[in-house]
Formats: sequence, C-alpha cells, structure tokens
Amino acid sequence: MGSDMRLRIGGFAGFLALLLVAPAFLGEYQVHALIVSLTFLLPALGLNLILGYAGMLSFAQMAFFGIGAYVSALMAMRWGTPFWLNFLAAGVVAGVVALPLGIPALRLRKYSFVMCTLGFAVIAQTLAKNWVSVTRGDLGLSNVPRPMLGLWSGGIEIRGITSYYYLALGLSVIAVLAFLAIVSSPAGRYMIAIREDETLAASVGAPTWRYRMAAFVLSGVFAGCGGSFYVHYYTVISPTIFDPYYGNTLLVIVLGGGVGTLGGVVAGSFIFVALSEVLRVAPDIRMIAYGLLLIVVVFGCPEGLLPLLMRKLRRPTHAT
Amino acid sequence: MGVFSRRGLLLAGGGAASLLGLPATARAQSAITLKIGLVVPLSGPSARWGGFASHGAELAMKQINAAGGVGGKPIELLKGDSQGTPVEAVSAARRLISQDGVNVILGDIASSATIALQPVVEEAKVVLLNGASSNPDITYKAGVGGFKYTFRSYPTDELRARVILQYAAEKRGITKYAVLSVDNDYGRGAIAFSKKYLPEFKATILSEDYYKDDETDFRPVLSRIKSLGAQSILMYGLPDTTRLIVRQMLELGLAGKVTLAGNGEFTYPDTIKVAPSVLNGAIEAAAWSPDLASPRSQKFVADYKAAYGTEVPNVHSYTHWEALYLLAAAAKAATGTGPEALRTALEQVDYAGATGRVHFDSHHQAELPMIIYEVEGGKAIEKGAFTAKVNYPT
Amino acid sequence: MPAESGTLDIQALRAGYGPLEIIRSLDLKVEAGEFVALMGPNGAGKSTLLKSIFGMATVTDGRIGWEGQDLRGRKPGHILRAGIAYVPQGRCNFPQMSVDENLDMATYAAPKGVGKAERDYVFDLFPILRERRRMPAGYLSGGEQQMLEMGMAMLLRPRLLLIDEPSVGLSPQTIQKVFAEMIRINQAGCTILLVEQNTRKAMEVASRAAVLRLGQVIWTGPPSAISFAELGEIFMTGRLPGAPDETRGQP
Amino acid sequence: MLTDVAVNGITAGSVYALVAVGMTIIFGVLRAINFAHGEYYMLGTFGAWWAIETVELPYLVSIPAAVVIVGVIAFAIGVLVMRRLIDAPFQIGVVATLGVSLVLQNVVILVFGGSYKMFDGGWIEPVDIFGAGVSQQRIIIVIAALVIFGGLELMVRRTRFGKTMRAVAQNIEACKIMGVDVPRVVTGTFVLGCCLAALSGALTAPVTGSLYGGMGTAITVKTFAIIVMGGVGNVGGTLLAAWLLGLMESAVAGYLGLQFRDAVAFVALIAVLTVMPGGLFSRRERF
Repeated sequence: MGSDMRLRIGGFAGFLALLLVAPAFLGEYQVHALIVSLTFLLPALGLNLILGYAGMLSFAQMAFFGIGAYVSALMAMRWGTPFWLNFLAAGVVAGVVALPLGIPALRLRKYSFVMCTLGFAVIAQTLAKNWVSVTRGDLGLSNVPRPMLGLWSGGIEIRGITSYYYLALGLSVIAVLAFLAIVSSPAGRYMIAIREDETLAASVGAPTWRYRMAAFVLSGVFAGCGGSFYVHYYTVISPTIFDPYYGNTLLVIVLGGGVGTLGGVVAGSFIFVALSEVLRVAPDIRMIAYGLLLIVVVFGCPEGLLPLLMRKLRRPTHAT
Repeated sequence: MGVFSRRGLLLAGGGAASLLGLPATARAQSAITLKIGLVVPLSGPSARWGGFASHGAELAMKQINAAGGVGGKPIELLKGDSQGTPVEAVSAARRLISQDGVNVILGDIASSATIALQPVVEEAKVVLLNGASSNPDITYKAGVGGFKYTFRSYPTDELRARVILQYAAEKRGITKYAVLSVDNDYGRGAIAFSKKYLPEFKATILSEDYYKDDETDFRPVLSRIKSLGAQSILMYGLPDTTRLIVRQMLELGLAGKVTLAGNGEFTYPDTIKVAPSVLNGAIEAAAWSPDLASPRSQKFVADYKAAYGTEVPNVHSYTHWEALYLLAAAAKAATGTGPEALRTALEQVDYAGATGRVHFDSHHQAELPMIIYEVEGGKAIEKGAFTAKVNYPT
Repeated sequence: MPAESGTLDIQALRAGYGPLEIIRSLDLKVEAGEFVALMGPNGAGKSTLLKSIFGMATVTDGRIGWEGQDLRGRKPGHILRAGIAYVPQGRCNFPQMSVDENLDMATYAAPKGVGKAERDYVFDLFPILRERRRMPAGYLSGGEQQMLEMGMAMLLRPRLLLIDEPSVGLSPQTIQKVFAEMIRINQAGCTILLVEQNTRKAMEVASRAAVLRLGQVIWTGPPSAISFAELGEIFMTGRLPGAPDETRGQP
Repeated sequence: MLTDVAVNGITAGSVYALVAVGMTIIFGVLRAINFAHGEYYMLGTFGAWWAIETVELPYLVSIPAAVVIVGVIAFAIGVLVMRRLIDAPFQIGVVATLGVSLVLQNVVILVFGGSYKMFDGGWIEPVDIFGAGVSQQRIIIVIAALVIFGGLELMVRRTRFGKTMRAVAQNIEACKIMGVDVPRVVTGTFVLGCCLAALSGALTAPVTGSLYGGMGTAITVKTFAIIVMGGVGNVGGTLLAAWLLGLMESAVAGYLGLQFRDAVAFVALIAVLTVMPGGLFSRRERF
C-alpha cells in the first residue's frame, strides 16, 4: 500500500511537472488540445463523483456545464465581474439547480435516473432556446469577455494561448485537490460504501440518499465551474452546448479512463482528447476509427485504461 | 438598413470568366499560394450540411487547379471536421493553422462554431472566410468592428427578411403570417429581423413556431395554422424539412389556402414536384438557386451534378464553390505574400460571382443580392435581385 | 476410469472466476447414491466447487470425472443432459412466469422437451406445485419457491443433484420440509452434493461430510465421526484437534 | 382541431412505438441502454432508399429488403459486441453502444455522402378521417404497429423463443443453469429489436421524406423516455406510452408551439417518475 501510494503521488507530481513545462516544447495546436483536455476534466471529475462514487450515471452533467457557462458569460457581459467571481458563481448556480432535480431523480433506479437526467438536459436546452430575453435564444451569447484576473474590475486579461493554458492548469489542479478532499472525507467514504453495497450501507445507518444528493450537487458544481472556463475560452455559448456530443465525450473520458478513480479520469481526459485529435489526420474516417477504438478499449480493459496501465506497471515490481 | 435598391439581375460575372480563361502564368508574379482549411461538420447529425459544402469546395479546387491554379501554383484544400460544435471547430482550425500551415480557414456552417473561430484566426493572422453562417454578430464584430481577418461572403438574413415582407405585401397583398421556422440561429434570427420590418408593411404574425432540425411531424402546427386563417407561412427553414412540411400541408388540405414565404428551397424543382398545388404562389428569397439563369451558375450546376452523381447542389455547395474562386481572385490581386496582403486584397476585391458583384464593406460583409423567386404554374420564376447596405449597430 | 453410473470423481481441480483462483488442487470422490454435505468457512470454495462441476466457473486444471467422461470445459446444457442438475443459492426461478412455464423453461436443455410423466413425477414429489401451477412463481412463498426450484432441477431426472444453501431465508418449519424432500430424493436413488451453512442440519441428513478450507478438502468422513467442536476447530485452524499439521487426507 | 390532435397523436405515437419496442425488448434481455438504437432506424431508411434508388425495387419490396439488410448488420454487431455485454457492468454497455452508434452513423456518411437524400416511395395521398386529413402511409403505419404489437405479444407468450426471452429478462442466472444458450437468445432478441427499428424506418421514410446519416440520434433520445414511461421491458406498456406521448406532444405542438414539443417527453417523464418510480404501466408484466 505504501509503495502504491508513493507510486501514485510520484506519478501525479511527475505528470504535473510535465504539464507545467509542456508549452515550452509544444506548438499552439498541441497546447490547445491540452486546454480542451483540461476543459473536459472539470465536468468529468463531477461525473466521476456521481457515477464512480455514488454509482449513478448522470446525463445532467452537460446541462450543468451549460448552465455554468451561461451564468458566467452573462455576469461578465452584463456586470463586467472578474473571472474568479464568475467561476465561483457558475459552480454555485449549477449546484443549486442540481438540488431540486436530485430530489425526485435520486430516488429512482439506475436506468430511470439516467433517463431523468437526460431529460433535464433536453429541458435546459429548450429553456436556453426560448428564454430569448436573457440567453438571446439560438443566436447565443458571443464575444464573451476574456477572463479578467483582477480582484474586482480590471486586472490582467488572459489572452494568448499559453496564458489560457496555465489558467486551465491552475483551475484543474485546484479541482483535483478539491476532488481528493471530497473523496477522502468521511462523506466520500460513505459514498464509496453506498456504491459498493447500498442495502448494506443503509443498514449500518449511512443516510444513502443524503450522500447521493451531496455527490449529485457537487458534480453540478464541478461541471458549472468547467462551463465557466469553457465560455471564457471559446467566447461563445449557444444552446448547442446541450447537444449529446459533449455529454458523450464526458462519458467516454470517465468510463474509458477508469471510473471511480481520480487518476483514471485525469488520464482519460488527456488520452481520449488526444485520440480524437490524432485521428484528424484522416478526417473522413475519423469518427469511425474513434467509435471502433471505444469498443476495443471498453472490452479490452473494462475497468478503464489507467487501472490497466497501473497493473502493468506494478507487475514487474511484484515479480522481483 | 440603408438604401434599398432594386436592379436587374446580374448575369454571369465577366471577371470570373476571364479569371478562368486567362493563361495561368499571365499574372503570376506576386500571387499568394492558397492553402485553405475547410472547417465544416463532416461527421454526426450536422454532416448533412457539411457534405454539400465540402463537395462544392472540392469541385472548385479541382477546376481551378486543372486550369493552372493561382499564378501557376495549385490551391491546396484540407478538410477539418467541426461536427458543428465550437470545441471541434477550434481544434480543427488550430490544427490546420499550426500543423498544416493553412493561410485561409473556410467555414463553419454553424454560427456558434464560426464565432468561436474568430478570435483564433485573429491571433494567428489567418483569413477566415465564411459562406454560410447567419448570425449577424459575425460581421457586426468584424472589419472595423474588431476582427480584422473575418470575412463573410453570404448575404445577411436582415436583407432577406425585409425583401420577403416587401415583395409579399406589395405584389401579393399578404399581411397575415404564421411563423414556422427552424429552431436555430438562422430561423430565429430571420424571424427577429422580420419582426423589425412588420410595421412598415402593416403585417402581423398570428402564431410563432420553431422546429428542431430533425423534426418530422408538423401536423399539429399546420392544423392550428389552418384554423387561425393565416394567409402565408413565414418560413426560414431547412430544405429537406421543407419537403416534409409541404407534404403534410397537402395531407391536411392547406394547398391553395396558405402560401409559403421566406427561404428553404421552396422553389426548387424537386420541392415543387412533391406538392405542386401547395407550392403554387410560394415566394422565396435566395442567395442562390440552381435555377439561376446566369450561365456561370448553370455551368456550376452541370459540373456539380457530373461530379457527384445525381446530387443537386444546395446553396452551401454554391457558396463554398464560389468562395474558392473569390479567394483565388484575391490571391492573384494581392501585392505581397503575407497574411496581411491576402487580407488587404480581400478587402479590396471586386469580384463578379454568379449572383452578382462581390465587394466587402467596412465590416467585411459582402454586399450580395437576394434573388426573389415565385412559383407560378409549377415553375420558379425569377422576380428580380435586391441588394441593400447593412446598418451596423454602433 | 471405469464408467460407473452416478459416480463423481474430482481430481486435482483448480478453478475460480477469471484470474481469481479459489479451488486449489482439490480431490473429491462421490459414490452413487451418497448424500455428501460440503462444509467449511466462508470463502473455502464450496459454492465454487458446485459451479465448477456445473460448468459455471473457470476451471484451469484438473479433472471432473462423471460416469467415465470428463466434464471440464462443458457447458451447463451438456452437463444437464449428462444427468447432473444444480440448484444454486438464492432465487433461481422466473418470478413473472407461472409454475408451469417455469417447469417448461427447466426442460430447455432436454432434446425433445419433457412429457407429462416427468411433470407428474415432479408434482408427485411436490404436490403443492400442482395446486399452484398457474400462479406466477413470484407469488409463491419462499419455501414453495425453493421446492419449485428443486422440482425444476428434478424434472430431467438427474442422477446427481448439486444444491447450494437451500435453507437461506426460510423459516425453521420450511427448512425441515425442504430437508425431508432432499432425503426422499436421495432415497429414490439420486446422489446429492449439498452446500449448507447450517452445519447441524446438514450433518443430520448427510451420509458423508467433506470439509473444505482454502480451496481444498481437508477432511472427509461420516458425520458421526466428527464432533461439532472438532468441526469448529477445523474451520478455524484447518487442523483436526491434536492432529499434526499435515492432516488433510482421507481417514 | 381536437380530432386533428387525436389523429396526429396516434399516428406519431405509432412510429415511436415501433422503434421503442425494439429497444425495450433488447433492454429486457441485456439490461443495457442501447445508444445505437436510432441508428438501426436510420439504417432501415437507408436500406429502403438504397433498394429503391440502386436496385430499383418497388417500395413495397424495399421494406423487407431493408429489414433483411439491417438484420444481417445487427447479427454481426450482436455477435461481435452485444453478446459481450451479457455479464458486463452497465457502463460498458453505454460506451460500447456509443461506439457502435459512431461507427454506423459515420460509415453511412462515408459510403453515401454526408448530404441528405430524398425518399421517393410510399403512398402519401391524403385520406379524410373525421375531418382530419391523413396520408395513406400513416394509416399503414398505425395498422402495422397494431399488427406487430399483437404478433409480439403472442410471440413472447406462446412461442419457445418468446418464453426464453422473458426468462432471460427475468433471471439470467437461472437461464444459464437451465442450459439456455443465453448468447443466442441475446443475439436473437437484438436482431429482432433492430429489425423492428428498421421496419419503422422503412415505413416512416415516405412521410419523413428525407434521410441522412445522423438522423438516428434524435429517435434514440425520445425512445429512452418512452421505454421508461412504459415500464422497461413491458411490450404493451410501450405502445400505450408511445401513444400517450404522441397525443401529449401533438396537443402541446398544436396549442402551445412546436418549440416546446421535445421537452414534453421529458417533462412528462420526470413528472411520471416522481409519482410512479416504476413507470406508468406495471413492471411486473415484463414483455
């Protein structure tokens, strides 16, 4: 266990160091691809919480992401608030929205819950399209201000791709630490107990519903914050954010990377975005190849790519 | 909107024809080598639009290169899949720019993707030419509006919305509309512009509906429209869906009672064939139509059909095809070879396309005409071309 | 190997689930007509042994001899046709299908289905099932469902019946009835291999006990040859009280 | 107007029902959400279109042709992918079927081109029913839905394969113990479900008019709502839920506006699940 822990911490530290120096060796496009990975990392961490730790597959994740993006964009455009405030507000609003949805939905069985959250995304999209006075409907909000890193107004404006990258990296590190804090807290341990055996957890007095709710709300917070970064990077938000594309990407990252593990989700964000980018060499068959890879990956290592890699890494040390 | 002028339909552009006809080496001295990255949806549900656009652009590339390219150098066309989303569009464009070294991005179709591309190309100093997105913000914020490298060679929906209302009111006495448009920025945007001009023509909207791009059942709405007594359905819609709607109008007995006005290939022969009795009297304002009498356009349609089996080109096929010729013209005229030179050349370009003279205004919006068609006796009749300047918000 | 009817001969069996090995070189021989109770602590491999015999676990090595053939690698359908039936732990019926339909399903592996005679045989074994034949299985009581499952297993007239924990979740009276049925089945000539957590009960009915620990048979003999306390000691330590370390063979 | 709503609702609901019932029986035996289900609907439409355009078959013949083509494709996918989902955790099914969906969609785009195609065929002349105009094709769809649901109901109750399907849905472990060849049942059910989706695609093509590679996605999403409302795995419930949704959507589109229509399914779904977590129709009668 001790050596395992050291391996993990070492792995994370090494990976972070690599990410810190990466822009020095990479072109703009590759740095952009890293930003995309980091953009998906936040909502993916949230999905990992609700799916990997509370055992419920949620499609509401992208709806929270979109809600966070809209909140952040509207605040920046209407009131010129600084980025940190938009970022926090996006998370808070998404979390607050998760609450009333969770009340009926979390009582449901696995599959019904999936459908309910999917439905929520559709309803959120309908709202974004029709609440024209606020969201501008389908025209969307464009020319969303770039992130302002000041205490209130003014401050440094994030512009170049490298600055965006370091902003994304910083936010991701905070998110990863927050995630670690949540899952290693007593509440996190309860969540794991509930995932492993709900009836047992309930019988020893764990208020399963409350912890599921906590996981669901927190998943919303992560996604909302992710949406905030997204909108300030792409500078545009429209109801298409609620389309299945984003939600599916998240699922692939979490399930393909290693659900219920932190490293798996981090690795998944980079591996699957990289995969989809590498396949750009052949635009005509890109999505076919991507689909086939998904099938191969999921059957080849059902528990996710990272757990498999970890096992491969660990085996030689056992042999000696 | 400023001056509203009506003029005769421009026939084939002499400039373009001479561009093709001239020996390739004649003006070779300072031409820019064009390496164009086409960013459109190539996979997923939106691929149905990207397919037409890439067919059009590929055809133009082959034709121009067969005729000797630009200044003796062939045009390179590289494709990037945007899936119609900002994330994928930016990734595709970034790759095309920094890996493949393209000097032009042509795309996207979805407005949100195009808007996301604007800051990217601005930073990279690569020209973004758009021939399909309808969000007004794209050129409100371009040229003197800020984004120096964004150009749009596609008429605005503001113009379209206005000419339809005017033609319908003046020529047909239509004032009572029911809105049925596609639920995206194009459909919603066009209706928003229409509302701006309704009072001018003493017209009213009785009901308002928007359909998803994969909607297949319009019967409930059509039943309501029938009972409301609207004279016309104001529709800014999708071509394939138009055919479905007119079929259902036929089913519900709306033929001859309610006409269509707006845009959505109402006046294409293939659409009219579906329900001639419904489409009689339909009015359409089109940026281009395969029926366009211009010989240049006719030749394009013939070449396109020859290249892609029986597929009839749509307006995206045309605009992306024409965009390559436009870029070739600008590249030839450029003085210098850097990105600045191409941008300046585009700003100054005066190009004769199949629908009319292309010239970018200070916001890099091409001043292009809208052509009005009306279906009479089962055939689309050209009723004239209209242009107008866009009034930009300050 | 002589082709003896109703004889099970397991040699050096290694089995488990995927990469996880639970049975580690196990030997066990069951003669025709015996009623053998498998006992041992949790995780000893009792259920896994039954599943291995029935082709539902991963067998990596060894031999499962049955009437002269090796069942290793065979699918449950084949094993059923070879005369072995299995009643697993937990509910093993189709709750929304009637008793009759459940019995229909139980004959799936039979080459030509099963006629009225077999059905009557089961109904004679468990008369309550005849009364309930149109009722969905899910509406039956726990004991009735257990009987239905045994009936389903007996439908193909097996010569060896594997039963896993039939007493779980049943009332004492029902347990009594279920065990009485097992004895009747055994007396009718069917060999039984039983896994039972209720050690006292199992020792009452079985003709022989086999104690498993860590995937091996460490002791076997008639129930009368071992006391309860000794059994407990084996469970805990793997050794018979007073016996030397390597105690593991047949007596 | 009320007649219109009713007629529209039933015809639209019948289309949903045909697609959804395939998904619900697949879900029943596999406990996997099939994210690619709409793709088989799309393939059915393309199959019929291809048979008409390339092989020049009449529309009536193109329908069975489409079903057979999709049946063959579904068999291959059933053997290569779906069988492996039998004992897999449900997340595996999500990613695998998403992968299948991407492959099928984009292979069609690669082979036939991304741009949409027009569908010629079918009988679209209107017929008057209580003052509401309906095309003959829609009447055919409603009749087809009734016949197919009747047939399915008979099949799952009376035939050996049908009983086995129910058995696998109710207790897969017990099936294995009884020697049921579960992979074969799963493949068979999967092919059957996909063929039903394909049939629906071929039958509705004349009224939808156009086809393109990505057209399946929207159907998949709406189908989810129907199978949950109908009580997952419940054949009769699926038809009723589909009709009910068709009627509700028709009423909302008719009285409120088309833009709110797609939310109807999910508002109704969330409302239903809040009150009746098991769906509108009893879950006990699976299949």
